[in-house]
Amino acid sequence: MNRFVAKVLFTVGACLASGAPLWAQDTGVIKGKIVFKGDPAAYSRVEIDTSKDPNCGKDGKKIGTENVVLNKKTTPVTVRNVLVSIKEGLGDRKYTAPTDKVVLDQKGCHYEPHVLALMEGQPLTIRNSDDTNHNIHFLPKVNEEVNVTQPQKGMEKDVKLVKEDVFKVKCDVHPWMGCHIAVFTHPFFFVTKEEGTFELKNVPPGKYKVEAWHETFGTLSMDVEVATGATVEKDLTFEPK
Amino acid sequence: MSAETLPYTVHPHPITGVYSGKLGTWLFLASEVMLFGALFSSYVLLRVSAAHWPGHDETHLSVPIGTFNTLVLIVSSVTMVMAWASLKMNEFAKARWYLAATVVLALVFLLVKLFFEYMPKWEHGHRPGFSSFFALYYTLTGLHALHIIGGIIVITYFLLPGSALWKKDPEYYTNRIECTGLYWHFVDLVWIFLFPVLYLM
Amino acid sequence: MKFAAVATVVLAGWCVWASPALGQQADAPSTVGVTITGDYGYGFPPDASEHGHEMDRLIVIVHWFMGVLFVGWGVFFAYCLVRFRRRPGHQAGYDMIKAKPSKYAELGVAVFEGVLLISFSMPAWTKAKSPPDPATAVNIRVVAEQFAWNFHYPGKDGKFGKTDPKHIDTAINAVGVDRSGEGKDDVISGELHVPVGEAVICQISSKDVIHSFGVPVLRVKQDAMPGMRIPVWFKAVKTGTYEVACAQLCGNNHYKMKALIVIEPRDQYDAWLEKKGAPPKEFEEE
Amino acid sequence: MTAEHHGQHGHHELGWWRKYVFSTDHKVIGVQYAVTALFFLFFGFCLMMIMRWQLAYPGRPLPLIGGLFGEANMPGGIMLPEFYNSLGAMHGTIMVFLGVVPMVVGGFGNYVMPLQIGAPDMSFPKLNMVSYWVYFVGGVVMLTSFFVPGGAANSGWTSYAPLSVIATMGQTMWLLGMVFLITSSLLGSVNFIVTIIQLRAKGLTMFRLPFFVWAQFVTAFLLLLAFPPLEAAAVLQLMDRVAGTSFFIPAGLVVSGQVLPTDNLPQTGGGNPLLWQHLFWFLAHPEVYVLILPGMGIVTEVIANNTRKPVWGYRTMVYALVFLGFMSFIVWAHHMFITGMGTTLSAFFATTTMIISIPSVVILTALLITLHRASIRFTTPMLFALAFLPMFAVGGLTGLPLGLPAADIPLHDTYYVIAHFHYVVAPGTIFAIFAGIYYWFPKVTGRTFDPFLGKIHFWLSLVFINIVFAPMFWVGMAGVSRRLYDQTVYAHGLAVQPAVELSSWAAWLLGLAQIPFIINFFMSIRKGRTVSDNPWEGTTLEWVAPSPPPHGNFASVPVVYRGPYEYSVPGSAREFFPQNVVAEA
Repeated sequence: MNRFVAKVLFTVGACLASGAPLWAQDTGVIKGKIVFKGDPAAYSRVEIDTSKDPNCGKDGKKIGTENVVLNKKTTPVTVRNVLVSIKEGLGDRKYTAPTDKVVLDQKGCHYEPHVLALMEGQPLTIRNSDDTNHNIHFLPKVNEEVNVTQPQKGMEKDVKLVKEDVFKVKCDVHPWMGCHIAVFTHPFFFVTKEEGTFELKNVPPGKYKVEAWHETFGTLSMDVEVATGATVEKDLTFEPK
Repeated sequence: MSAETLPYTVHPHPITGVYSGKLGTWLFLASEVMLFGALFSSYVLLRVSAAHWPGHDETHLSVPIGTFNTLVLIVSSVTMVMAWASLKMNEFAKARWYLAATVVLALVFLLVKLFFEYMPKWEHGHRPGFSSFFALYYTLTGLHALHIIGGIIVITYFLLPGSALWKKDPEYYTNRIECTGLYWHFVDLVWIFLFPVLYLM
Repeated sequence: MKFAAVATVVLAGWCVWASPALGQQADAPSTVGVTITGDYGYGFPPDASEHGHEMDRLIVIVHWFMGVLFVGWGVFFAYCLVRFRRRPGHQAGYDMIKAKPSKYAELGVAVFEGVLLISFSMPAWTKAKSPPDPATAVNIRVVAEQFAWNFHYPGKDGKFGKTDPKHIDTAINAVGVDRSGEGKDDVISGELHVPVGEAVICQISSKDVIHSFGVPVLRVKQDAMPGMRIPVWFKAVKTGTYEVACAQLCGNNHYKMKALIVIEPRDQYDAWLEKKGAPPKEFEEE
Repeated sequence: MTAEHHGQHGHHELGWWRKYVFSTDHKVIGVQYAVTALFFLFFGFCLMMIMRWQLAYPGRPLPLIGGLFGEANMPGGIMLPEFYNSLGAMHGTIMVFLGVVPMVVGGFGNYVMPLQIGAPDMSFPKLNMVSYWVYFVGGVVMLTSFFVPGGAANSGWTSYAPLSVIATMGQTMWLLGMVFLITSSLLGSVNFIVTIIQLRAKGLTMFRLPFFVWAQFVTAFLLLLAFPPLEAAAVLQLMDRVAGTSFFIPAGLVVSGQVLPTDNLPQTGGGNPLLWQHLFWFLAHPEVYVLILPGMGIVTEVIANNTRKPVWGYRTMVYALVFLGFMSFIVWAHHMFITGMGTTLSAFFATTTMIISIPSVVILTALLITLHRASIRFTTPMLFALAFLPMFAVGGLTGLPLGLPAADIPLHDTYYVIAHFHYVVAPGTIFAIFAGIYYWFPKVTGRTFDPFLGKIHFWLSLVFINIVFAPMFWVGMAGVSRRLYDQTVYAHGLAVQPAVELSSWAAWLLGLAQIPFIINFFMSIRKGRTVSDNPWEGTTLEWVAPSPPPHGNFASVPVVYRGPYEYSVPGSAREFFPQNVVAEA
């Protein structure tokens, strides 16, 4: 009996996680954008001095600060690299991690992506695409600390993160290099891109608390009710003092 | 070969005038002096280089309890000497009582340290990580406590199973008690230094 | 038994023969677009400092002294091995020879060591340890961290701003200088630029573990002690681009804890400082 | 000492365990020490040979065995810097604390010293057994540390705080291991001193002691008094790592962008990283003499025996030895010249350093002059002993520029330092160890080794070990720091890279050069020709005992009538007088 339930949950989880179409109509979508209210000029990005390591930016590509990245082209101004996820309301549903690899790339002495979200146990690969050495230093709160060197171009390291967590990653060789990794127990998370919008697909019907996290602006949250097949559209606004 | 068949384990060496065990104990104590010496000099260095050193009002170390423990240890030294003396006078039964007394006193010292010093401090959040003072306090007194425990083990051994040696070779047994005594006095001496350094200065 | 000996010799021979096969030269350092000034080899590295030659001279003298002693001993040693080898009809002598020479030799060693210490080492050391008046020198704070060097210049006002860990921004403010007040014009760089021919005082400190500020071409080496700020000073006399190396094991990437030191004429130095001092460029993605 | 002390020949036989494993016989324990130490010496040597690949060919995959070390250490056979640091730290630790010291003190000291003073055993046989097994446990802890997450200790054998305090778990294992090793050495040294003072045979006055015993005596005092401070330091560092104290961590450290959480720092300003260095070097400098003095002792024995004449200036040598031991306690800070030391302090330590070089020169000169008017037998042990002299001379002399503060600034922490102390310890002490092994092999096994293989071993070792270390002087002069995973990232490093490559090849060949020794060792134990009690025609007491000496050592209590090295006494029929032979009128 229990094994049967488990099987069912497993299938459900698998389908949800992979957004299987046959379930799609039984689930809803939460979408919206992350709006910034305030003076964008106060949060302009600046160029980073990489003269420490001449190998950095030898292709002439400059890199800038990323603690706040706004999309000034759009109106209203939206925020990039915001992590939107379902905080509460999923109950004790269990989801299995997708098996496709997530890659944290070190390119031009800069992490890509800047905010990386994945599920517990989902395979994560750290790659060094630079012609210099990097030192990946995870500073997790609950997961195991990772502090490894990749002295050569093309080196890869596989890491498994098994506990729900949001933490900073730093390169000890290039102090300016930093990014964030978020680990979830469920597949309902999204990191905003250039256009600053988010979309959580295949959300089962129900009441949820959705949270938006930004490394500088902190967290916002909103309550959302999802009906079968419906698409809820709701924005979140950061108003830094 | 067993220790008994070696020369000068029991009788003193004609030239050096001591039996091997005693000499060995003295040398061991010399190294102990270096050990605690190093720790005390660390104390001095840290205290000198510290921006602020917690005064007595901040450390809340209880002088009465410290004094009590000091007395306990001093008395235990006396009983230890008495044990050896009565062995010299061939009064084995008496010696055992004195040894027992020493063990009891040592236990009293440890219990007082644990229940009236360590635990309350710990609850107050005065843990090793709280300040350099408490770091030193726990390290020094902890190491000293370990020495006390070692002493208790040795004395208990001679009190119970080891006492069989008395029947085989009383003089040898007496020597061993003497060496244990030397060690025990040293442990007390360390405390005599620790007490003012930690509680009074 | 003999077999083993032969086998060893053969194996050894094979390795020597095979060595060129495996022994291709390692890849050159991947420092792009930078050429390090001066030619380096098996002697001392180039000397770009005013005081360096004193140390070099001392080292050379010591080695002559060592050489003389060693050769002296060696000759006597070899002579004895040949002259006093065991052979038929040769008997070892029992009674001690009166070796006055050895006494003199030992005395000589002692005296010469004294001379080296007092008249060569101590003056150089004292000089290295007594920096000039900061008012008359270029003042730079060198802040080491795993695994990078940060160089903190006081800026136009010649005053360092207050630094505090809480101001640290790993991307643009590695030393955590307070930008309000005296810190606003401070310059933080990953490269060390110094004017040629002027006394430079570097205040060495560390954010985390012990590092060591070693500049071979300047004959300068000073541990960076966390919790301390230790001055070293030098006067560079040759312009060029050289390397700063961490000389104290400081963790995984110790080997790559390297910075460039650029010794340049005053005007270029000022120009560079001006450029660095300018507010950071706005960054726009292309 | 009366007859019943020697009654044990009639004793009932002990069981196998008591006889060979938990034995209290100083000879068995000595052999246990020696074998374990030889294993560790070989192991430490292997670590270094792996490092040499990365040094010679930075970032190139290690051929053949590269895959065996796991993805965490050598992904695709390419060594990672953290693994390189582990290898470096453990090479130093193992060679010093698990290899050389247990070999020269635990091995030779335990086996030979009681024999040379005509004692039936050590003063405290049970304690002796305990110190071996404590050492053994310490060794096991060190080895297991390779398998904990993050690998073995990687902060160098000097374990400088705060790096070691924030290091991976291997460091904790290292500290635990050290506590065991230190305890073992302390127990051992007490035992040695008491034995030498109490158990000397009748007539064996202090100035009739063989020089080797004197060396052991002084060494024991160094261990006894220098090790406790390191034990204290280890305890403090353990507290820092485990109990959240901060003895060695100053206030407000920022490690990889994060302020290091240490509760106490606002209150007291935290600890002092220099405290560790002082405590460490207070041990580690005497430790250097712990490494070399017994070596000198062995060499002196071998030279006296093979020159067939008394050593020159025996008393002078003894005084020099004692002086050396004493001085070694007040030179430690010459390892710390560039930590920001002031003029006065550096002047003091530079002076003491210059002074301490004199007694070494005296001993070396005495040994050289001993060769004068000798009748030198070029036996295998003698070859190693002779090679020791110039090798130790190089090592000692190159200490001078490092001892002069001004010269130390460019040379500090460069390969020059590596070459310097390796010349003292590798062709120095290690050669002395080989000399000792070959010299006392017949005594221990009752059989001879094969002299031909012995000579092959000697010549190959001599050549290759010099090709390993000599180039490092030039690499150091060029300013290349030690402990660099890849020196070619620096212009001055790349320029001298060929020398590094040469060193590596010599190191691997040196490894091969040990094959004849290993074969010789094991084959001679089983097949070697059996020998008399005194194959070298030696005068010291160990040659009076049967080979191998039985339980209790001597058939009859030896009584000593003369000094240790009575060879070629004029106007006498016999060429040598064992110490226990009554002079014929």
